[in-house]
Amino acid sequence: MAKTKVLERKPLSLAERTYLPQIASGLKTTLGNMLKPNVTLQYPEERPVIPENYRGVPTLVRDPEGREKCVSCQLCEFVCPPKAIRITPGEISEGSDTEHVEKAPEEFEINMLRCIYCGLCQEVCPEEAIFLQDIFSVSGYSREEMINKKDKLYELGGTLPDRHRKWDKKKAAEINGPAHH
Amino acid sequence: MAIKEHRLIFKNIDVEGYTNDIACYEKNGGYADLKKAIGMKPEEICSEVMDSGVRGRGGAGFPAGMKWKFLDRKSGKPIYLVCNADESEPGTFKDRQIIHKDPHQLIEGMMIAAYAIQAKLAFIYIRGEFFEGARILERAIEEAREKGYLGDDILGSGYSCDILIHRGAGAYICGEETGLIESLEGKRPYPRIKPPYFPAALGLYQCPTIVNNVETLCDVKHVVNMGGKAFSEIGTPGNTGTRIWCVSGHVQKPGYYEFPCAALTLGELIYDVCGGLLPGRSLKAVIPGGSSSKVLRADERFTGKLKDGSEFDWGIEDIPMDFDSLMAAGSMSGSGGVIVMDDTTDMVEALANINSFYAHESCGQCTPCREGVQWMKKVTGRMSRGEARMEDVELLRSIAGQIEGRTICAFGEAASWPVQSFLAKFNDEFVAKAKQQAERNAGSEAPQALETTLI
Amino acid sequence: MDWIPNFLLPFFYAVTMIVAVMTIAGYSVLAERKVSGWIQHRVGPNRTALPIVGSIPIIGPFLTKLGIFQPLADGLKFLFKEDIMPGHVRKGYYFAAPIIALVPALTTMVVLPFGQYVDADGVTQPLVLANVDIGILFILAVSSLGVYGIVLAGWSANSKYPFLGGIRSSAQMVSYELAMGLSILPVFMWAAAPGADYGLSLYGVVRSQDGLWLGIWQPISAMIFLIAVFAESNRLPFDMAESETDLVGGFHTEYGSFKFGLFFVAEYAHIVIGSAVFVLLFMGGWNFLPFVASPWPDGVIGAVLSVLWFLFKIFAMIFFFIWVRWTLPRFRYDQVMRLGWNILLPLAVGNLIFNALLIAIHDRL
Amino acid sequence: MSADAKAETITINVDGVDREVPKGANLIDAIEQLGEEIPHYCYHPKLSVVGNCRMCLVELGMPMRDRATGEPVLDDDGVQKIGWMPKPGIACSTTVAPGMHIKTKSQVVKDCRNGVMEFLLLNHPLDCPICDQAGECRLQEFATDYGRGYSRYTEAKNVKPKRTRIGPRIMLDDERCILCSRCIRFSKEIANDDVLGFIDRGSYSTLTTYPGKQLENNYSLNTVDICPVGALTSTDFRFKMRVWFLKAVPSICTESSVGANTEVWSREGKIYRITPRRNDAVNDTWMTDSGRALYKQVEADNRLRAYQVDGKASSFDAAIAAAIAQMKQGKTAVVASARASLEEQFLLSQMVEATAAVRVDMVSHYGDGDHLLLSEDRTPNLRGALLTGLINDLPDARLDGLGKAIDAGEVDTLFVVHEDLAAAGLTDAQIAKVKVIYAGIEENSSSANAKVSFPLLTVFEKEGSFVNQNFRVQKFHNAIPAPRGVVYDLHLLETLRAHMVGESPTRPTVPAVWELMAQKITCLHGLDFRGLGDLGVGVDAGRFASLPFVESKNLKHDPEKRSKLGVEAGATA
Repeated sequence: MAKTKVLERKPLSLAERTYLPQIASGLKTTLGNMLKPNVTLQYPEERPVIPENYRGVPTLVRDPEGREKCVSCQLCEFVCPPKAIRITPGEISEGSDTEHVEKAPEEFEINMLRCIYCGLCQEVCPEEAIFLQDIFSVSGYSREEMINKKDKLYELGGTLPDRHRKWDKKKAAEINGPAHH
Repeated sequence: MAIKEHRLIFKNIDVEGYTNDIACYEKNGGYADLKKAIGMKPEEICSEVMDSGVRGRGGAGFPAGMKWKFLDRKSGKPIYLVCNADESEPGTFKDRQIIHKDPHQLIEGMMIAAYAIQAKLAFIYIRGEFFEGARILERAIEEAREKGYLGDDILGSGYSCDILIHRGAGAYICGEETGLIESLEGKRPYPRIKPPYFPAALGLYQCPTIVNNVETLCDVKHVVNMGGKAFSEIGTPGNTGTRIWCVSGHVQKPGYYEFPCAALTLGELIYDVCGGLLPGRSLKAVIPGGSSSKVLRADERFTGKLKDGSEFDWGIEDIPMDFDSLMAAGSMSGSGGVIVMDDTTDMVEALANINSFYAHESCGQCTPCREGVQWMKKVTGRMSRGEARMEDVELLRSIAGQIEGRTICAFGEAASWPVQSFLAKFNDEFVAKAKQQAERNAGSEAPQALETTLI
Repeated sequence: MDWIPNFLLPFFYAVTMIVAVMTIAGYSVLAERKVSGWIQHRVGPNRTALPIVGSIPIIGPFLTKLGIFQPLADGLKFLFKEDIMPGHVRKGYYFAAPIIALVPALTTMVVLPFGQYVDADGVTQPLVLANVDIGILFILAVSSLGVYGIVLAGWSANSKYPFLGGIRSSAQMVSYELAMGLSILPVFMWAAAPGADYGLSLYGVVRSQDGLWLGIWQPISAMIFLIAVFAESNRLPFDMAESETDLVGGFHTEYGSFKFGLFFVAEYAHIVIGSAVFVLLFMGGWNFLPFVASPWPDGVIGAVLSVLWFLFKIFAMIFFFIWVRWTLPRFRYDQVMRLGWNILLPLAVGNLIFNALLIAIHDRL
Repeated sequence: MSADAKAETITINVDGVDREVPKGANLIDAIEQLGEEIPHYCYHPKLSVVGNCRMCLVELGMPMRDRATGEPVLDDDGVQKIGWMPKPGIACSTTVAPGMHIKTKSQVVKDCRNGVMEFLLLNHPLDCPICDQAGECRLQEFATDYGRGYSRYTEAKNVKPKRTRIGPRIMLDDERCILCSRCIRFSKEIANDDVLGFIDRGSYSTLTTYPGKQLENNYSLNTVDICPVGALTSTDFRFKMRVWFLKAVPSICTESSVGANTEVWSREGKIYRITPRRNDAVNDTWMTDSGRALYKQVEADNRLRAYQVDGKASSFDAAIAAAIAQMKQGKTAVVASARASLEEQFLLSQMVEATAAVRVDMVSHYGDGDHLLLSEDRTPNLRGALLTGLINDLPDARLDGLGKAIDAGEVDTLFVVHEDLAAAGLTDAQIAKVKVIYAGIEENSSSANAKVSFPLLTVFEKEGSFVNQNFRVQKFHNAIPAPRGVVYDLHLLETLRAHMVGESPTRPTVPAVWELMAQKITCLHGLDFRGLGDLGVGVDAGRFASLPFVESKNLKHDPEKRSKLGVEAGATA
């Protein structure tokens, strides 16, 4: 049984029972607050400082050479809790510059009406192609408009530095040929 | 030269005026033993060989008589004899001498063995690089066939057997019994899994097959010549007959020397027979049985118990040169290729050299050898290029441990034993090198460990 | 041709008055939003700009920042929003309710004096549409009609939350009406002493506060009246009728667009009228300061100054309304009832008796 | 598993626990039957053993016996000592032996697996994001179990050819290949098309085809299935969808009377691929490439999608009414199909009764067999038609008999299921002479001339069962939803039957039809739909033994044994 301890309440004094002094002090507090400076931002003109690792709108990024990084592995589609991502995988045709990557999304859609900004897609992406960046306001006049297509996603995402350059290494190895013996 | 060579197989070799044609061979008593053998029952020859205790000269040292005994004679399938002349172990060059200088001795030995096991057909699987050897053998076989020593109805006995020469395409792994058989069948020389593919039961074309080394087969001729009992009296019990030691490396007089087993110690071989090291040099290490055997360090003591119960305490120069003593010292006599290294040798470079040989020769069939040996080569190669990291020594040890005993054939051991023994015996040298290089490369763009994560 | 002063002029005055009150109501909405913002460290409306005025350099942006044009925009919005009518409401009452809510609020201003004019003869005249002698009774009577609008709105909406809001509102109105009425009796007992020119006239009350303000002389009455005005105008901490945390939107849950706007305006009109009455009764009306003679000169200028001063006091009261809103939390309903019946009513009665005794003693002396 | 194999079990000791395993089984298979798994790559139950991946290393031991006397060697506690082999051995080349002891969880075994795993991953590219195998990749699976989580390998990985087209349907990525040689062995041993092999040596070993040849036999896609990694991928399925989105539904291949067991992989009503399902009595683990492409009929251009009356789209009810009105005029002949399921054929036979049909015909579809998994009879259910009594003899390729009957005016109305009348030998004049009611999947000459057309469903859109060349009844399931507005075939047939006899139609389910069938068809006594199981049940078909079936000997079918069919069927049940 839970132990209970009854606390004796201090009886209120007459002045306290009228509540008037309290009201007065409350009024003082609010008035004091009124005279303090504002904390708000004038939003469209003033922009908040977005912290790093902020989880804004998910976007697709390109590598420093402007190539698309996504290889449409569909892991984000798989992991996405609200099923906001929809990918149609496609093949990079032979003879293209990025032929050795083989795979790229034909269609890539993120439904911003469904997205919950959880960031799992970014976390799961093996190619570091999808990032939740600093865009925090999205709006549109129709549902269709709220579905970000591949072009839009790349436009929003821009280019991010790439530490790994995995595919460059691969290409270099292919050009230099097998290091036989 | 304090110790006299006892030449049995090499009796005529290097003798002035001795040529490799059949006339010369017959003049020196050649094919008499074949005639004698034809007069015997096959089982008698087998038991003579058993009595002689002759052990395989190819590397493993397995008693030849025992091997013949395992032969599956009841299957009704034809029996094949294969001579393994794919001599490719670094440091070994004895079979080539026999083939070049006394091919008929081999042919005679082979015919005796074929008769003993009642083989339908005999093959000589000769290393691809031995162009000349193959030519000589072909001529010799032709000569022998003309004389009726092989082919149909040998010497009127009613037994027929022919010898075919098969030239390998040049791969170390073809020296492995089952790999050799696969190659002989015309496939890639991928060693077979044992069980179930023991050659004595399921060998060439899934028929019972005996694969013997060139030297072993020559020994068979001498067993028949002198009788198994007499043969077994050469050397010590369990280590019978003579052995040809192919000494290479930093000695004054490298070459091949034939001695009875245990007739001399390693020290005597190096200093007395081969004239010692170059002036001003001291002994650092010896690989006593081809590159795949474990290295012996010059300044270590070898102690332990022999099979007969006697204890021993040897320096490197005291090790008797025979199968069991070298085994007891932690190495093996292998194919008899003694590689001597003096104090100018960089052990890291030496190991890198050995590793690149094995990486080049791995057949690629089973995973540990295919990937592991290549990796070891890359690590030691990096160390010798001056890009070592501190963890490389441990890494090498770990890789070798992951290969040993987990492969289809003995190649895994052959490749991992040198690494393990080099690291065990010269750990300080490896660690010092790694440390020195790691410190020098610190801060530079040297490859970092754990850079890549999987998936 | 006496229809001009008899008919047209009062009409003109009335329209002016309505425009003034409505404008003040509208701008008190802005004031509410602005002051709310300041108290919460925010800015408040500062975006709405008029096409031409807004683009005047310096002044335009300044006004825009003040949100001056915001009430206009709000009003337009209310006007032009789609007028949605839920299907389940009782239509006639539903339409009538907002009107009934607004009309009393506007009607009361008829008797509100808002300044004085000393004419050339030195005769002081009140500035008022109808200078009736029973001004305060008129106000008490008419302004309590406003509750019908709310009750009707709650009932006609045919939906449980509005209904609860309406019921609450009516109970609350009844509870505080008593204390309110009782609280101002002492004021008039003092102000309309026997022999005074005006009985229950608001002008008379103001006149009587030439020196001493009744708020100082009758603090208990002032306090009870103030609380009652809060309760009557459904302002926090007494906005039980709306109470969006427990009743969604209270009586106007089902209302939208202009009908809602009417309720909105009515509420602020109530605040304006309430403030005006309080200023008249307890804060000396357009008198300058307690114990200080009004410095208004004679003539039109003096009249304007008195009106402005009166307006200033009203604005101060409106500010006070807003200030209280962000200071005190909403009462629980039982607390509202307890305060009304158990505290304010006995207090008002006690105050009345006390003052009656005091007057009796004063008169004997 | 046959009954006598079940009887013969031996006891082996796995990780200290005695377990019963079938005698003569491979150790990996035996352990798998115990519900555990020894990881392996190169081993495949239907291929020869090479033991090259070294993933299945386990510790092996036998109870010790004295060499000389043969007496068991006992330890101090009187328990027979176990002679553990000094080195771990591969389970795949080991056959279970009585008393055998194995350790699958010891530290040594774990070390072995970790080591092999690390080696396998050394030169394996980080292609998982673009690799079609991801999700069903043995390398991924065992890497999570035995992998290190990071790589100690800092050197450059081997570079080998990628994206090599080694056949019309196969793409090869050599970097991913772990050289298990399953594909080589399959091509050689099963498909008899020895075109694959390794070139180069050691770590540089590369899988390739024989110069100038391609892996183009009709079984090439099986190499994709058995490839434990993503080295071999199907060009048809390549990059289409990740496997973890796909739902696999057991089905039966309709390509021929072999009736290969399959799995149909779909996502959101779209089929992406068909793979074989193991059934040792039918197809082992293989199927034909051509059978895998059959899903394309679902979205084929010539698919019949709507009910039609006189060539105009109409509602189901209207089409039924038109068909009934036509059939009630009498002299109806039925052209049944061996492509319909057993249940549909049964309901069709009921309908034949109800309409008092003048005659029932069927058309045969024969082609060349490949003596493996493509039989001469290209219909999946000819034997079903025999079982249900729709036909009593093997059909001809042409409807000559029907043609004569039409010429003689014996037939007014033709109810055709699936078949193309023109292709089956009826002349235009003959077709014009009768009113055709067509039910089928495709538009063809029958539908073009039909008075009423009913769209039918593909095998992927319904459930039911087929009877294969060995009289094995096998069921298939609904993989994807039927096209909008199209009713199940059974429902259509039942509605027609009921309207003919004036009953009110029910909506028959497959199990309900089976209840009826089991009563009416002797061969099916005692069976129900659920009881067929995933692998099907052989039925006694002795009374059809004398019919000259066209199938020649193939993987699991031997016409010589036909007389013994009944016995065999009993055993496999």
